[in-house]
Amino acid sequence: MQLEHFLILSALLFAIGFALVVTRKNSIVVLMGIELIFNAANLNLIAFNRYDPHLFQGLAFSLFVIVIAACEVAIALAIILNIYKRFQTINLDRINQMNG
Amino acid sequence: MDKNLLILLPSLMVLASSLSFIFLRKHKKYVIVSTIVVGTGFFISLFSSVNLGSEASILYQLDWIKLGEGLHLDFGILVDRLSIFMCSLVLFISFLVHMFSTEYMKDDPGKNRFFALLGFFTFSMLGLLLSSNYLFLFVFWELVGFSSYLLIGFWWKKPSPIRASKKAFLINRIGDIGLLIALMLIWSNYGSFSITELVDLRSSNGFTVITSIGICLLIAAIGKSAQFPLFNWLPDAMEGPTPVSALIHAATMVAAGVYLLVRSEFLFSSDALTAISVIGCTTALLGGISALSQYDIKKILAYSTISQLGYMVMGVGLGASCASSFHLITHAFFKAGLFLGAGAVIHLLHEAQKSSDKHFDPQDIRNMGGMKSLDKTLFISFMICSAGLAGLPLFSGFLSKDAILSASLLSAERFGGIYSAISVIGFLTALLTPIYIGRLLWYVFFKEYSEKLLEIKDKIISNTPAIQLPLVVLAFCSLGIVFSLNPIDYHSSFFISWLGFNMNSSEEWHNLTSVLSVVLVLLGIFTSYLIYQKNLDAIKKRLKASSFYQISVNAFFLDSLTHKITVPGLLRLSSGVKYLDKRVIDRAVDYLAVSQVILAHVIALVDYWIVDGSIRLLSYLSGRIGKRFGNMQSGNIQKHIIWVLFFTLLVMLLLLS
Amino acid sequence: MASHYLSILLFTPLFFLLLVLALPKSKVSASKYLSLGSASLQVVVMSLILLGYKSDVQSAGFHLISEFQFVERVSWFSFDLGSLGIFKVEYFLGVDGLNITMLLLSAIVFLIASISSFSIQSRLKGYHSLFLLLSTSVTGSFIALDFFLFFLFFEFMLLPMYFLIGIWGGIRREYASIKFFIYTLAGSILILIVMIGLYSSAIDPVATGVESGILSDSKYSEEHIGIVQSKLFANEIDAEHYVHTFNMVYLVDPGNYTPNSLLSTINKSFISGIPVRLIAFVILFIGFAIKLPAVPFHTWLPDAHVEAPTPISVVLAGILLKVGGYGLIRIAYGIFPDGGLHFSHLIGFLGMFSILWGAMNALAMKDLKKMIAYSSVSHMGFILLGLASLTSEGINGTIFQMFSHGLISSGLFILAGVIYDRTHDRMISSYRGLAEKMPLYTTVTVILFFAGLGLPGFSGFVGELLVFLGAFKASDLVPTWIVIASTFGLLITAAFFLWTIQRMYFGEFWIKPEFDQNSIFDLTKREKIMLIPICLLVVAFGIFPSLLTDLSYNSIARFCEIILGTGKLNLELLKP
Amino acid sequence: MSSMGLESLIGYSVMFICGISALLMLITKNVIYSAYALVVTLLSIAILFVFLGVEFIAVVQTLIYAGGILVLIIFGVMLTGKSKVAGVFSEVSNLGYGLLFSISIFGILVYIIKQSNMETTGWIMAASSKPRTTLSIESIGEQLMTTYVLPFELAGFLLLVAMAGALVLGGMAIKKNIKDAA
Amino acid sequence: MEDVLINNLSQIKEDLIFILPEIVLSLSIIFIILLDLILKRWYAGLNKALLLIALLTAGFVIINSGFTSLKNPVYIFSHFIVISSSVYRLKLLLILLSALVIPFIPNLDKQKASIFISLFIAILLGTFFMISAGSLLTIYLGIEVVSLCSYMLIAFNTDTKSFEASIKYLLFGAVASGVMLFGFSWMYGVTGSIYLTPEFFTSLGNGPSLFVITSIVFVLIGFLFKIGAFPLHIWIPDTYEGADSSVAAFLSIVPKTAGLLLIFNFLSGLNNTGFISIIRELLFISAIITMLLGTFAAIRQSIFQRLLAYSSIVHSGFLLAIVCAPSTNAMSSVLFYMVAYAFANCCVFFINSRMISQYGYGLIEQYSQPFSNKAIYGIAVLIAVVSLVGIPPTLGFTAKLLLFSSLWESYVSTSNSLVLASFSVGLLTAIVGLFYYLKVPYQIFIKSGNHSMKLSISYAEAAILLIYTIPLIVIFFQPEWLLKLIADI
Repeated sequence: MQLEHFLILSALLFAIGFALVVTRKNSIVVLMGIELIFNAANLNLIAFNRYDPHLFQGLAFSLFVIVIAACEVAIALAIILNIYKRFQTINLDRINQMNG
Repeated sequence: MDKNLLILLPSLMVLASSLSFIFLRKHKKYVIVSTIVVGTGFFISLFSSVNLGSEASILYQLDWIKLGEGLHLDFGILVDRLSIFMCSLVLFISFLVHMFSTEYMKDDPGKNRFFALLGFFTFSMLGLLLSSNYLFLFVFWELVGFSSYLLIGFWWKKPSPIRASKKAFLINRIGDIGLLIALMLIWSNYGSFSITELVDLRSSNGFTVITSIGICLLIAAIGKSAQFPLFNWLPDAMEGPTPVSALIHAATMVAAGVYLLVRSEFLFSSDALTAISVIGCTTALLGGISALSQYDIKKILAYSTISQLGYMVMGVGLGASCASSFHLITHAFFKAGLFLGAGAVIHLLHEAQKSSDKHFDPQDIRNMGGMKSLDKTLFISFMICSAGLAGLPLFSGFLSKDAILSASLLSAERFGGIYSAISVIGFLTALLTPIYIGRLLWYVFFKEYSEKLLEIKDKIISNTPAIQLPLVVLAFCSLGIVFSLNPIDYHSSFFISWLGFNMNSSEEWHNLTSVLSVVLVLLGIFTSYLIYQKNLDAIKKRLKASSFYQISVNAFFLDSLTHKITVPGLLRLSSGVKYLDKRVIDRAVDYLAVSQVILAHVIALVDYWIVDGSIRLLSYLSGRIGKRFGNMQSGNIQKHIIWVLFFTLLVMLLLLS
Repeated sequence: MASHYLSILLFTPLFFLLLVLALPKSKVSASKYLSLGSASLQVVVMSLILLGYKSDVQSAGFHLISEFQFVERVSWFSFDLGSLGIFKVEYFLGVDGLNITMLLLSAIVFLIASISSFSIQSRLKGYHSLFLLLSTSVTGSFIALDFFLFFLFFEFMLLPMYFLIGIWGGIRREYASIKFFIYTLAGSILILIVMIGLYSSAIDPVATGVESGILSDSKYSEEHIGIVQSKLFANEIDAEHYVHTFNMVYLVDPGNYTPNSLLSTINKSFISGIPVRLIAFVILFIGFAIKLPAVPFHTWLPDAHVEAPTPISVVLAGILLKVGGYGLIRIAYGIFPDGGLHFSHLIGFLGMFSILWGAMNALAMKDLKKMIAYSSVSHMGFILLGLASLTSEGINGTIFQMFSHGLISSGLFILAGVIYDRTHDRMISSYRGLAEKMPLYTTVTVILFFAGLGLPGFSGFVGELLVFLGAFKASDLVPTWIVIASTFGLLITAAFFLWTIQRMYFGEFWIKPEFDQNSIFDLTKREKIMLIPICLLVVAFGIFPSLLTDLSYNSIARFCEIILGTGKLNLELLKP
Repeated sequence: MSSMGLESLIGYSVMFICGISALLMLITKNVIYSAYALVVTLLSIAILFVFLGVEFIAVVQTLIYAGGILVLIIFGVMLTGKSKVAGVFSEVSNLGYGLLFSISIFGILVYIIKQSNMETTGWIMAASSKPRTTLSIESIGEQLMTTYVLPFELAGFLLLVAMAGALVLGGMAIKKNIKDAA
Repeated sequence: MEDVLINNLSQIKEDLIFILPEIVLSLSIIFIILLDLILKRWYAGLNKALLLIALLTAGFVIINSGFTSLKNPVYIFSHFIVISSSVYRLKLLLILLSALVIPFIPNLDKQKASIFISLFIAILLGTFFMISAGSLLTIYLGIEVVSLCSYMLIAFNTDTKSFEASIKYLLFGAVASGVMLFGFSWMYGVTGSIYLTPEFFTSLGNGPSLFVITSIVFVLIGFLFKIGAFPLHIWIPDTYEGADSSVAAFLSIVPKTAGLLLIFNFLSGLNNTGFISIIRELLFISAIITMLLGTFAAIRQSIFQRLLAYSSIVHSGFLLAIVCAPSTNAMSSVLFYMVAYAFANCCVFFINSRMISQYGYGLIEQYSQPFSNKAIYGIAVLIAVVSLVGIPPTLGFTAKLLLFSSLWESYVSTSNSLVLASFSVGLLTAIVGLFYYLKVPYQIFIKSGNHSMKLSISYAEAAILLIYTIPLIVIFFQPEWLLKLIADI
């Protein structure tokens, strides 16, 4: 398993994550896309970590990334819930009071 | 104390009296004071001229503006015989006009303003004459124009005087610009404005400079002295009160241009002189022809003034500035006399109209006739002045015109070419002069009463001494004997020798001229007589009976000729020129003014739409751009991310390539 | 040396401003008297300054600090920029022949404007506070000799003006005020660019000498400066020891520029082939030309004038525009003589163009005030023309023209205000034959109109004459045809003034039927108090111009000498 | 090396599954399907982590992501998907530009990765030659509490604040809900 | 083994003293949350007091620590944090800037209030880590702390717009930080290290160029997001509009300053690599477009807070240009500018918050209504706005002068045409900026509406306005005071 293949897979996940973020109207799916992007980065970190003499920098980094992703999702969902209460939708196109 | 200081006195007195009217607005009767002041001024001036040496001297060389070491603009007074004589002349005529006006304007509500302005004008004119340098000459030159503007527009409630005054000022302004450019040329080439210094300096510069200075000075004179092609303000300026016309538009202001040319004689190159004489003779001819067909008494005189001024300018161009100044002086007297006479006529009719409650145009000669019996003094003095104008021997006009014409013949002999043509035109004009003045006289004095006049004839009362005295004095001054002991030979004129001019001695030309001009004048008078008599059979006989016309009876065979060729031709030519003047030159000026206003509007539009518009376009565009960016800011977060992606891609593609 | 007249002059309005602000609500109407008091006090101080002012060659100023008069020079603030050296701002005031007349003019104009301000009825406190602020900033920009200080005052004119037009103005005041603001801000930003370039390029030789140990104390002497400059030229002074300065007097001397800076004459720096110094000149020129205003940067002026209340029009035309002219002389030309010489054709052309363009526009205007505003544009063209000539006559004419235009245009705008106060209509076509009902008004109008068209005997003539003489003389700098073309401006100017007189003042009395016929009455006492002194001054300076020129001709002669000298030298050096 | 071969075979198939399930997320419009596809992706990434020798992270990934986050997400879908169809299915927009840019960014990234050939660069080359050490859970713990104590504390602190905030925010939503119901 | 551990732990104990301010802030957060749990009711103004106390304590700790006179940088917590005297001063400055926002922190209900100020402090804490970061991980954590807390902070507004703003901000921010993270991971791949040591940058410089540049670009996307520069500026208007005035003011000042410092540090790290010039160029282009975009979009805004958002975009662009321009005093002029900007901006935001609290929303034209104390508000707005435009005699002018000077200097030394371009665009935007900045003074002074409304002003509020405006004028006349403070950083 070459490093390159991990990198390419991560690039794929990155691109798909982007595509999801951009094309999906449902904010939860957008959130999933963002998670894909984070995972892409994580995959990179771990893939490079394999060569790290201490085997730790990438690992630690990815650990924190996972933690922060969790925080992010929690906050996002809290906000989305509020939005849903107010707008009765989580379609991003409809959440558009401010314009200009 | 230098007794030359006396010279300053009149001008200061005049200025003071003029300004004092600001405070005397309520006290209208004090206007007589200003007459007295001007009269005293005249005597002072005359007195100081008596002791004057022949050398020019400069008084009061003062720094007006200091611009650095050795760089200053001065104020100074030049005293020589010419200037002092001119001063006396101006004061004299001004005095007479003042006197005349006390009566003529006695009922006008703006009487003090009138006298204040007259005084101010006289002051400016004196300043112009006494200035030792071109700068102050220019200053007073403009002030003269300014006071003339105010005087023409004296009756400001009527639209036509105001329009005329504006026209006069603007056209004068063109001449002023010429003078200003001349000033700049002089300053940049010589670094001095002083007339006396320039005499020494002038040779230090090239021919072109001199010529351009000359041309610019000519332009100045064209504007001020109503020369071709800028002469049509002068007839319009007759909208002003008649005394003003007499003072300004006959004797003094219009002569300022000639004075400028005479003063600057040393600055003219031969090319400039040719230009001057061409302009002069053209003006003389056109003015003369135009005068033929006018009906407004003042306009006839105005055109005649233009014609005579043309003579003077021509004289300068022919190198006979002496003759020109001579003509200037004689013309001043007889033309002032004529104008005041015309004023007297108008005044008579006007007063009569007032008392009889009939109204017609008191300036139209067709409404007159038979006036000779109404006011004898007026008639006689008017006749004398007319004779002066026509150039009858024994009258002043003969002497001066003779001088100019003989100079033209001399030049024609010397240089030939264009000068011959100039000479011919000069003589032709001499022929025209008696024709139009004869016509005027006939209409005003000899013709039977016009219907309109008949209605108010009884109301006409003879003029008061305040009006008659100036007329008589001026008529006296139009006699040749006043200027020359030998009233048919200008060489013996004490005036010329006193002024120190060096008259070209050309005896044979002089004789020829004298003969020719006498012939021409007589021919002219006769023609005039024939024309106007034949036209109106009813009064022909009465005219024939008059002794004055008997001398031309034997020229009767010319009658048919005149009728068939000369008269229609002349009339057609006259109306042609009039048409040309009205339709082309005058219109051209009008069109120029109109087109300037149109151009101004176009420019204003350009200013609004293009200069300012580009700024507004910019602000509009920036608003639009803002809108476009705002649309990008649609609030749609995913579109934004696409944008981010797009730009990231762009950067990366850039990096890849 | 110890006199603080200039500071007093500068801070008088500020002091009165405090008084205005302290007025209780019930006494607000007293603020106009405070404005008047401030202006009168300024006139008094100004007369004291004139009494002590020396106009001999030894006090010509311009490029020597020692020759300035009433100098006040205190270090304001400075900071160390490490390897770049120190940057120093001074509170530096002084008077020489180039600004004394402008100072006098500003005192007169503000006095007149403060009397005119009596007609303001609403929001008095605000109005007078802003008015006093304006007074300070105008005065300040004339006497500041430190570029930073100058710029401070120069910029600070904008805000009071903006509000004075915007709040107390006419119907389209909002548009006019913002336009005024944007234009002039654009101008001052351009000036700011050059200011930044200048201070980073030039040094204070004395302070640098002290800083780098070449001089022992800050005693000023020509010789010492020469030493420092030669060391600077030889690059023997470390950059850390540079004391960068905004001092305009030092900026004049090319020896004070650090050899490697962009604006140095010996460091051949170019932007797309054009020497940076010339570019800087152009930027500076445009900056001031907007203020002046010269065509094509003038379109803010008619709008601003038309909408501004009368006293503000008076200040605007009377003195604010002159700041632009003064800036051109002292700063644009003074600091970049090379640019002035290099572009003299263009500037002369612009001057001519302004003269004709402004006059033509004035001819087409239907609004009296707009016509006067465009006549201002036309008259300001003379300033450029005179300046381009770089002759003693031309510059004297420029300064005289500024002064005389200040008086005349103040008067003209008051005249426009008089009729506007009566009927609230400024259209020329709304009136005819005003002379009948308003003889004195007409008289004053005729006097000022003729003064405006440059009739001898009035001050307008002297300025124009000198400008023409100078411009024509300098045929190597200003082509002759430009001058001759400019003379036709006189004709057009005469045309629109006379035409206006004909249409508005003469003829049978008639006004638009919708006006109250009784509203037309002759000048009130207050209007007379403003107008008659203006007329008298205009005539006095027209007859005795040396009253004014004597104050400044030595400085101007010095100015021309230096500008021509260094300008030619610099141009040689700048050649690629 | 057969075990290596087998290992890589499994590894590549996991990669393949990972990619396919990620693509599936893109293809399906059903939010629930997407969520499940995401689970598969995340789990396969966890497996890849095992292959890369960091079992600890694999466990964390499984627990936090596949367990925690996904439960949260599905919970969110359920809570907000009341309106039956509309909530469960996600609408699609910007498909053209989105896909175009995503594909091109993928292409570019792949190109760059291919171009730069990371395995031959600097430290990776050096590290490849050295024998690999394994990392015990113990040492991970120790490192986290010593070397990485600052980030660790910071992350913990962040968790605290985030949770408190999320709690209040979520509480606001629920309160509002109650108010609406009342 | 044990020894190493003990050694490590004692090292940590020693290092703790260096992050005393951070500890103070964290403890104060915990204290506030606890206080919330203990107290039965929350007193109005308590949150302001608490925040002030927290900030004062932190500031006090910094001043008393004596570390402001540290000679050399100190690497603590195994190089995760770099501490130097300038970092301390910066922290002090950030505390000062945050304190400016205190007067208009809204009075919320009990629970919300405590979290609100906790988040506030947390953001400040995050910026501390951002500016003292010694590794990629610290940067990442710092940025995330700031971001996550900002997302929540924005949601703490009564307005319904706030959640919309919050979710947009969150999604956008998450993508940006994901991209940045991706960039970090690649950087780690190139260098094998997450510590920002000189070796890190050297090996970055020696890595495969495309790979490295892509990673840098990705990282910069995260940074640019933080300061709100093109093309990552788009969240700003919506966010500011939806957020409470205090939050918007805070976000426009503190995280932005930290972000700029981060970019500056990052660029100075990259300075010796071969990529610096291309990165600079990219940033310059970004800066130029940011300025233009912000300016032109600001012109047509009708909501004051949104307008201020665009204005902050313009300022970001301008500051970005300075940060990129190589000049000796770039950073000090940026900080000077930030101080000027903070005072003016807070003043404007404060007045707007007063307006919103009275009127519900903050349309610009609302200011034309006649309200009592209009003159006081008007003059305060005017001074602030004049300072924002950069017209003397206000601090904004001096700040702008310094910025333009350093741009000029940079142009003189590099002759880079992009510097010149950003110089001119900066000038242009300064002029056009008038169009929108003057809108409010224009409405207040020149327009006159007809709906009278009450907008009272207490002495305290007047005093606050004085606090905001007086320095703007006084420091203009004595800039040395502020310059001395900043020049050492």
